[in-house]
Amino acid sequence: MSLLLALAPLWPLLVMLNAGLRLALALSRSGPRRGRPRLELLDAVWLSAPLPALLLALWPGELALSMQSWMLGGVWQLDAMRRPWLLFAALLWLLAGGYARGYLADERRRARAGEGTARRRLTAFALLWPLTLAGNLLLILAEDIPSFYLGFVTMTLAAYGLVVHAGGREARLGGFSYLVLALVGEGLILMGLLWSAGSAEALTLSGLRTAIAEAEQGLWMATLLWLGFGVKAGVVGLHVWLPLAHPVAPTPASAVLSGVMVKAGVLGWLSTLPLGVVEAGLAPLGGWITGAGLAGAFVAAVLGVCQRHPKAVLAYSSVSQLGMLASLVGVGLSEPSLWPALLAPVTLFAGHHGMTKGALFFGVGVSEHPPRLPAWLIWPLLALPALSLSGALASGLIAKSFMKEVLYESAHAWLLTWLSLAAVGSTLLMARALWRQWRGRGEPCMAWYAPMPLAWLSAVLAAAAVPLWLPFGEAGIPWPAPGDLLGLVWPALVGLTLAGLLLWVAQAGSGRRPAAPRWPAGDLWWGYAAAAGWAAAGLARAQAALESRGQRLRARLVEVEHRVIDWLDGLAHAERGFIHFAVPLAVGVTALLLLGLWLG
Amino acid sequence: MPPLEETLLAAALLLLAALSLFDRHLVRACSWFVTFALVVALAWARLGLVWLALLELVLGALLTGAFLFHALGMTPLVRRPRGFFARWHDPLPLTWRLALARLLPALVVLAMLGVALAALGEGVGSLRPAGFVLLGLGLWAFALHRHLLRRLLAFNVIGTGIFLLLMSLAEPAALPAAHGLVITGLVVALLGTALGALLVRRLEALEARHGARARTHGHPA
Amino acid sequence: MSQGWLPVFTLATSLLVAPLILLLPERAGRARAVVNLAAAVLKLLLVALLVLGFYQGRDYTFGFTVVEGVSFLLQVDALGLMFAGLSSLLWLATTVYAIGYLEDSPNRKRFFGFFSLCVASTVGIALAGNLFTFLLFYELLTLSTYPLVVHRGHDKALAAGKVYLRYTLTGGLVLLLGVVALHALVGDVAFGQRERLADLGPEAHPMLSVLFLVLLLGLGVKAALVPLHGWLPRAMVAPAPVSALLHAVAVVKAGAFGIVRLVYDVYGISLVHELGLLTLLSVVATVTILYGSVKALSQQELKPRLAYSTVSQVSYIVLGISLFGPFGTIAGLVHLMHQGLMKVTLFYCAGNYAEELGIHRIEDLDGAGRRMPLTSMAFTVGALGMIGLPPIAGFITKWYLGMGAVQAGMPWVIGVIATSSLLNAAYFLPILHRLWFRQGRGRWPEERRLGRYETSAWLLLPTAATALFSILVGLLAGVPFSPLDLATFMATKEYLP
Amino acid sequence: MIERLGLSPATAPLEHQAALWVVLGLPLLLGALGAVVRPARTWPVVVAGMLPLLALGWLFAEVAGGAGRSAVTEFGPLTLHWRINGLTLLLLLLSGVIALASAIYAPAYLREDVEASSRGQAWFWPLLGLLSSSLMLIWLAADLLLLYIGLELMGLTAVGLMLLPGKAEALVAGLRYLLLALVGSLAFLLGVALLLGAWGRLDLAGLAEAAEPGAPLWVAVALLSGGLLLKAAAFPLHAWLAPVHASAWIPVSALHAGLVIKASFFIALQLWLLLVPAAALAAWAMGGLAGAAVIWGGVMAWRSVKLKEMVAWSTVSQLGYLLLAFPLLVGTGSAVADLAWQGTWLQLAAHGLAKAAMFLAAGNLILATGESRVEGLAGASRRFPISLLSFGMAAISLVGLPPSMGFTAKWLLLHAALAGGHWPWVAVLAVGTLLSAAYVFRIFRYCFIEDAPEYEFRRVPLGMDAIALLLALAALLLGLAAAWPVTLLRGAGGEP
Repeated sequence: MSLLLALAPLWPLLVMLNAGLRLALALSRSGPRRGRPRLELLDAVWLSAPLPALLLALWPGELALSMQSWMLGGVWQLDAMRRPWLLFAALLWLLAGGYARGYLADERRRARAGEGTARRRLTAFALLWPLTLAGNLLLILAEDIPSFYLGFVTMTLAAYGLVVHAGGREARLGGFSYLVLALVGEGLILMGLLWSAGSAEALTLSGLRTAIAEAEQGLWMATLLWLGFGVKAGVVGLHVWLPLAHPVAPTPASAVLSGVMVKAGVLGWLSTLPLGVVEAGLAPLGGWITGAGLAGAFVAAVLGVCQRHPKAVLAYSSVSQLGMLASLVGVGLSEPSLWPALLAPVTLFAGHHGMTKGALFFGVGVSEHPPRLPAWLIWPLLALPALSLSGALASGLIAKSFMKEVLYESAHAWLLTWLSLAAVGSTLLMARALWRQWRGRGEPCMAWYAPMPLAWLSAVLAAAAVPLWLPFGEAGIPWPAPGDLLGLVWPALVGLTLAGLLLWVAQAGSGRRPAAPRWPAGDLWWGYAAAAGWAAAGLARAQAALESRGQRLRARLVEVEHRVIDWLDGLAHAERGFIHFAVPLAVGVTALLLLGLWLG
Repeated sequence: MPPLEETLLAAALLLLAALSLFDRHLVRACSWFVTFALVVALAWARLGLVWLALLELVLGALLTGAFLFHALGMTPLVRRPRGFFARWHDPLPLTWRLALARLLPALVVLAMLGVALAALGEGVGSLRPAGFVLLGLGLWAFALHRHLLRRLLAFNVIGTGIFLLLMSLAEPAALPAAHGLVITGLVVALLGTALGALLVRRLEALEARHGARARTHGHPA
Repeated sequence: MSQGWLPVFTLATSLLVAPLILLLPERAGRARAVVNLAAAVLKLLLVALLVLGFYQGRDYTFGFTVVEGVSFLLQVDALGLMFAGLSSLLWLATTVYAIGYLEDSPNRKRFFGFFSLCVASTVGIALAGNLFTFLLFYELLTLSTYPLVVHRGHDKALAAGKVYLRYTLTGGLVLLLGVVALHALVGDVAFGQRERLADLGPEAHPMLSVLFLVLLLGLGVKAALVPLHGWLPRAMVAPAPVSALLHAVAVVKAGAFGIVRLVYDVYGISLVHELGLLTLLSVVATVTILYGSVKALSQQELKPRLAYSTVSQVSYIVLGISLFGPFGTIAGLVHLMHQGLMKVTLFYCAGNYAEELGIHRIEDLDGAGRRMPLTSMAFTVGALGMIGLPPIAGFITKWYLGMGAVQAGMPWVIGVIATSSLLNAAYFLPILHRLWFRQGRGRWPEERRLGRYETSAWLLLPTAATALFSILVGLLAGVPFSPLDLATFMATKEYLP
Repeated sequence: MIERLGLSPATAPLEHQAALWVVLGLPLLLGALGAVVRPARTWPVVVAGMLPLLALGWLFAEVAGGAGRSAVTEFGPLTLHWRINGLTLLLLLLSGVIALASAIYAPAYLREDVEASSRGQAWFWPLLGLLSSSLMLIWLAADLLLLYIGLELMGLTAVGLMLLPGKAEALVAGLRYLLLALVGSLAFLLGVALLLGAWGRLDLAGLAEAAEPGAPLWVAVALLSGGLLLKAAAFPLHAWLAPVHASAWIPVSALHAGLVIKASFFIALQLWLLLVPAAALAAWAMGGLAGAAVIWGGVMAWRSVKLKEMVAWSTVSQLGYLLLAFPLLVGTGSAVADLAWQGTWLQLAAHGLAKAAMFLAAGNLILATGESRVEGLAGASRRFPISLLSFGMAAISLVGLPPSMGFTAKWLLLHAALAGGHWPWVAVLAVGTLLSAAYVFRIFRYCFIEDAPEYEFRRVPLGMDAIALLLALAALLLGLAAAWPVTLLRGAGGEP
């Protein structure tokens, strides 16, 4: 059944090709000048792009496919570790595809009407969406490093097109920040991969992990990889693209971006770092990762609360949640013995966050264009994933209790306290996001069975039930003991209280400027941008100086050349001397030769 | 000690050569040269080289003289030179400083030759010193003058000097070879002179036709 | 011995076509095209025959003595075959392209004549069996490219031609001195007889080092190693097919190929390693890579940017060579092929933009992707390949370079690779952004439309083909007879101890 | 060296001396015939011109297989010595070919060149025949008397040929040439006289054995060399060359630059190798002159305004390469000398062919454009591709780029210089290459100008183009086929 394995990442490609070909055919049929073809690009075939992957994720048993001629030797496989990631990724992509069909309904209509810009955007979206998906699926399935890197790169670059979908300054900024950081990340990853793979001539990810564990400079390789994937996974300091790119991207794209694609960074860590290998000696790095993760969790919470755009708030929340996830990974590094137990909660947490964040992003769109459903039904459904994310309900609660269960007995129990404190921040963020959604809510305008609400509803349900369907481990669902509930829920309660207080303060102070300071989305980005601009200006100056010096030098050389040529032309006069003194010269030559003969 | 007669002959040769080379009057100089060639022929005859003497008489004296006068534009009928040889004098003024400066190449060649001759040992007769001095005179004149005709004269004198040297150096066994060389040399000298003379005439005709008195003035070098 | 004529025939296909084309009248465009294409196809077939025979273990050696101690020698080995294959393949593509590109322009006779000569020289370089023969064709290449560089005949082209000659002739002279000195030292050494130099013993090492540097200097001019690269950006005034060929296979690659020959076939990598010259080589390559990329960043026109990119990319080959070990070798060898494919694609695209839309500056490319999607896709493939992204050819190179760097104990090279990739991205991605994500500024000149498709099929076909090849050689690198396979074969069987 | 020059006493005598006489006499006869018939068409010249080559073939056949031949002619008490070996054959063939090319080129040229006077045309053929004969005489001569005769004959006929255009500039330049040639022959004669006086013989083989170092020998050699260098236009005695070529007829220029100068060089080198084979210091002085010649000639060629001037100056420069033979052959080890020996003669042949081709091609260009200045060539590449191609191929050989014969020769010279550690000569060769590239490509630069105004131009007959092309091809392709001349060099008596 390895055919299915090959089909999973290839099907989206075929879908893309299909769309492209149909477009080209339509174009050549209609000719360049006579009107534009009316073409439905986001059709059923398009929607089916993640289906084979979903099927594969549900396929019982492990599959492996090895291809000698694929690049440097391809090995794709589906094992227990990959299955949950594939499952929730495919599911979210499927739902987001459906959501996109509704979300882009307006653009589709305008494109059909022949509006150029809309057509352009829609085409780009229709082509790049499956491409991103293909990359994402490939990186999950790939076991050989080149395929993994290929998947990662394809996803990263293709997603750029999704981010800048809207056009305009904001979108360009978002896309730019995304691309710059992604490239920095790619560079770091490439360095790490090459270095570690080269040290043991490894071609597969498992070989890579062994290589890092065994290599002398393993720490450096691992650091490079951590930072490289950290760009995706929003390690604090490298996270700045998230709040810039998310608000401008179309909501379905934001959902997969935040739900699945950033998880690729985490998956990258899991695939490349020698987690659980005792002799790797990467404990210091583990500490760093944990520290950075926690720092990210808190900083993002504080910054996120100050945002106005709900998607920006959600982006910061992603940074915060990913920080928590990273801290767990860090623990896995610093205490390898804990890792086997930790993998399941990490997977669950990732799946939970992916689905929930997807649902939340869908919700942003839904709150703007609500379906014709009663508000009492809509808003609790909107709040459900939010509460889940803050760990008070459903999948979030279970994930949290699972973590607690694993960490409780270990030397890293202190982490739980911090995580709980971070959850307070998460709650605040959720409250803030909901509040902003409430403030920006729109009038009901569509049927509940329209693609958008349908996708949202499915996502909310699926998110709530993640532990039920996600095969994250053999342990089964770790239902929290009722006695522990309070211990698990208190951060959410504290957060809600805080949120209420803040709201009250804000309400009391209405009329004046809102109390919360405004931080521009992207925080450090502006610092980076300024520094980069400064450095670029300096470089440009230096280059200009060099250039002008080079030009001066060249000018001087040219001048010298001219002078030499003039001098040579002048030499022609010397030729008259040779003519006049031919005979004396002949005598002189004779004498010279005689002298030479005499002496030698 | 060479016999008086020979010494006299050598002295006459040198005198005539000097006259033909340094006489400021061109026609006279050419006449001196013809006389010089006759004396050379005499000298050959005296040495018993009859064939050489005859050749010298015909080629060196008669034909060369004829070509020289042809270059001057003189025929038996027209006794005054025509064309741009109407000015008979060398266009370059003869100053002592110039003369001394131009002496240097001649001296160098003479010195070299002297060294070689000294190593070859004493020759008999005054043939060798005469040739030596002729060579020097000719070289000096050649370096000194820009005038084409004078250079041709100098060339002929140098050639004669070399012939004398050659014959003086040649052992009896080598005489045929030496003869061959001298005869070739004579023919070459004649042809050179003839070419030069014809050229001069041709140039003159060209300049007369184009009216361009430019460039040449008979001293192309 | 009869088989020895096969390389001669291979050489002759383009060598003899040159006078034939020069004899055809200027107006006989169709006949010229037929002759050209037939010769190109024939050459490709002959090279394929050579490859086949080579793998069956046949010996194709052709040689005769020029003067005592100096012989003209054509021999077929894997490296030469790879280069010959590349040049004959790209000759075919570029011939097709040039026919389309130069339609209705003057002096086509001269152009195609020297074009064939240029390819003959390249194949000669590929099949050369010793340094003398190599030098012969190397110089012939200089001569045959000069008329191509100055083809347009305006002041700028002539000035560029002057600069080109100054560099290449001086380089050729230095190379000549080096080769002759090597002859004086050890006599005629066929490629592959590495032990001849190694047997000289340590007392000859200083002399050998000096000679290596002299030869490197001579070859470095064509390979555009900084600071000997000055001619390359200026030679951009040539018509697009010429630039493409110059950059992808002919001149620049001849220099790089020469360095490969020098290191592996003349000295032998072990000896160069022993002499301690590999570090120098890697430093030179590093400087060139970074300098070229930075310069490319500041170019505002498409072709100069590509030119500086070539400066940078060709040094990957040198960098690969300088990494002692199989992976470095593989990287260097395989990039010979890869860079050719990708760069030729990029230049074709640049030519297409210039020809179809009249675009030379990068800022004018906004939205061109919609007007010329296939060209732009090809460009995208080339550019991403240059950055080194999978699955395009450039990735394979980078991968092996990195592995080689670690293997040679020079992990800092990885940093160079990453930096260069980032710089490449920095100067290529903005172009891609403009192509695909920007709105065009008004209408394209519709009347310039050259053919039924986005542009003339003559122009489009080679572009698409080379782009496809760039992907395929990366994607299917593991297939037998792929460049990677060949390079691995060479590196493990021939060049390494 | 004696063996290399074919003067070893052990050489077998030539069986049929008639071959010798036919080779020497046939050009003369044909020249006389030409004076009477004055061929205006090309094909009769082609047919007649083949005869001397056939005669050469006879000579080849006579010599074939053996290690050179010698011949002695008794002429009363006078004994004349001849020798034929590989080198001689090579030079004979070279002069035969170049003379033939000039002859074939001439009728069409004289027809096309409106300024060619008819009186001059009458003189052309006999002088050409005489010149060829005298060249053959020089190659074959093995004693100083014959050499003297050949040299003088050649010099005077060359002057005569140069004067044929009859224009004022030609006459002035020719006069200068005449005078200097005469001075040169005087010096030569003086040197011969000294040798004769010292050792009483003129045959080269005998002299080589008898000559002992000492003042007479040195002075004689210095004088001989001085005279020959003057005739060979070696720096700094080159001043007469460029003006003389500037106004000469094209075929005459080709012949002169290709062969006449070389004859003087040949005699000089031969005498040095025989008489002072170990005079390293003097040879180095000669090398210094060579370097100066290469550079000065190159610079002047680069800066020259007229096309023919450039070609003429390049002769001065190229002669410098040849003069390098002195330091490389005289007083050096056998390994170096062996290489330099081959290199020198290859260079001589290469330059002969290439220079002749270049003159002919330049002549075609000048005829076609009606413009003798270099600027007049603008756009020539499109209009006269074949002429330019011939010019280019000849230029390749001159610059010494592969695969030309000039390249092979330069390679050998370089190899010799490097093998002997003579760094200055390496530098000379290198600088010479760059300079020659500079002056040659300057021409091309003008030819490739596209936006030149369309001047009136006329078509040159195809035959003229073809001859230039063939000569240039020979210069180009013999680079790879150099094994053949080299075998000839060493095979027929050249083996040391």
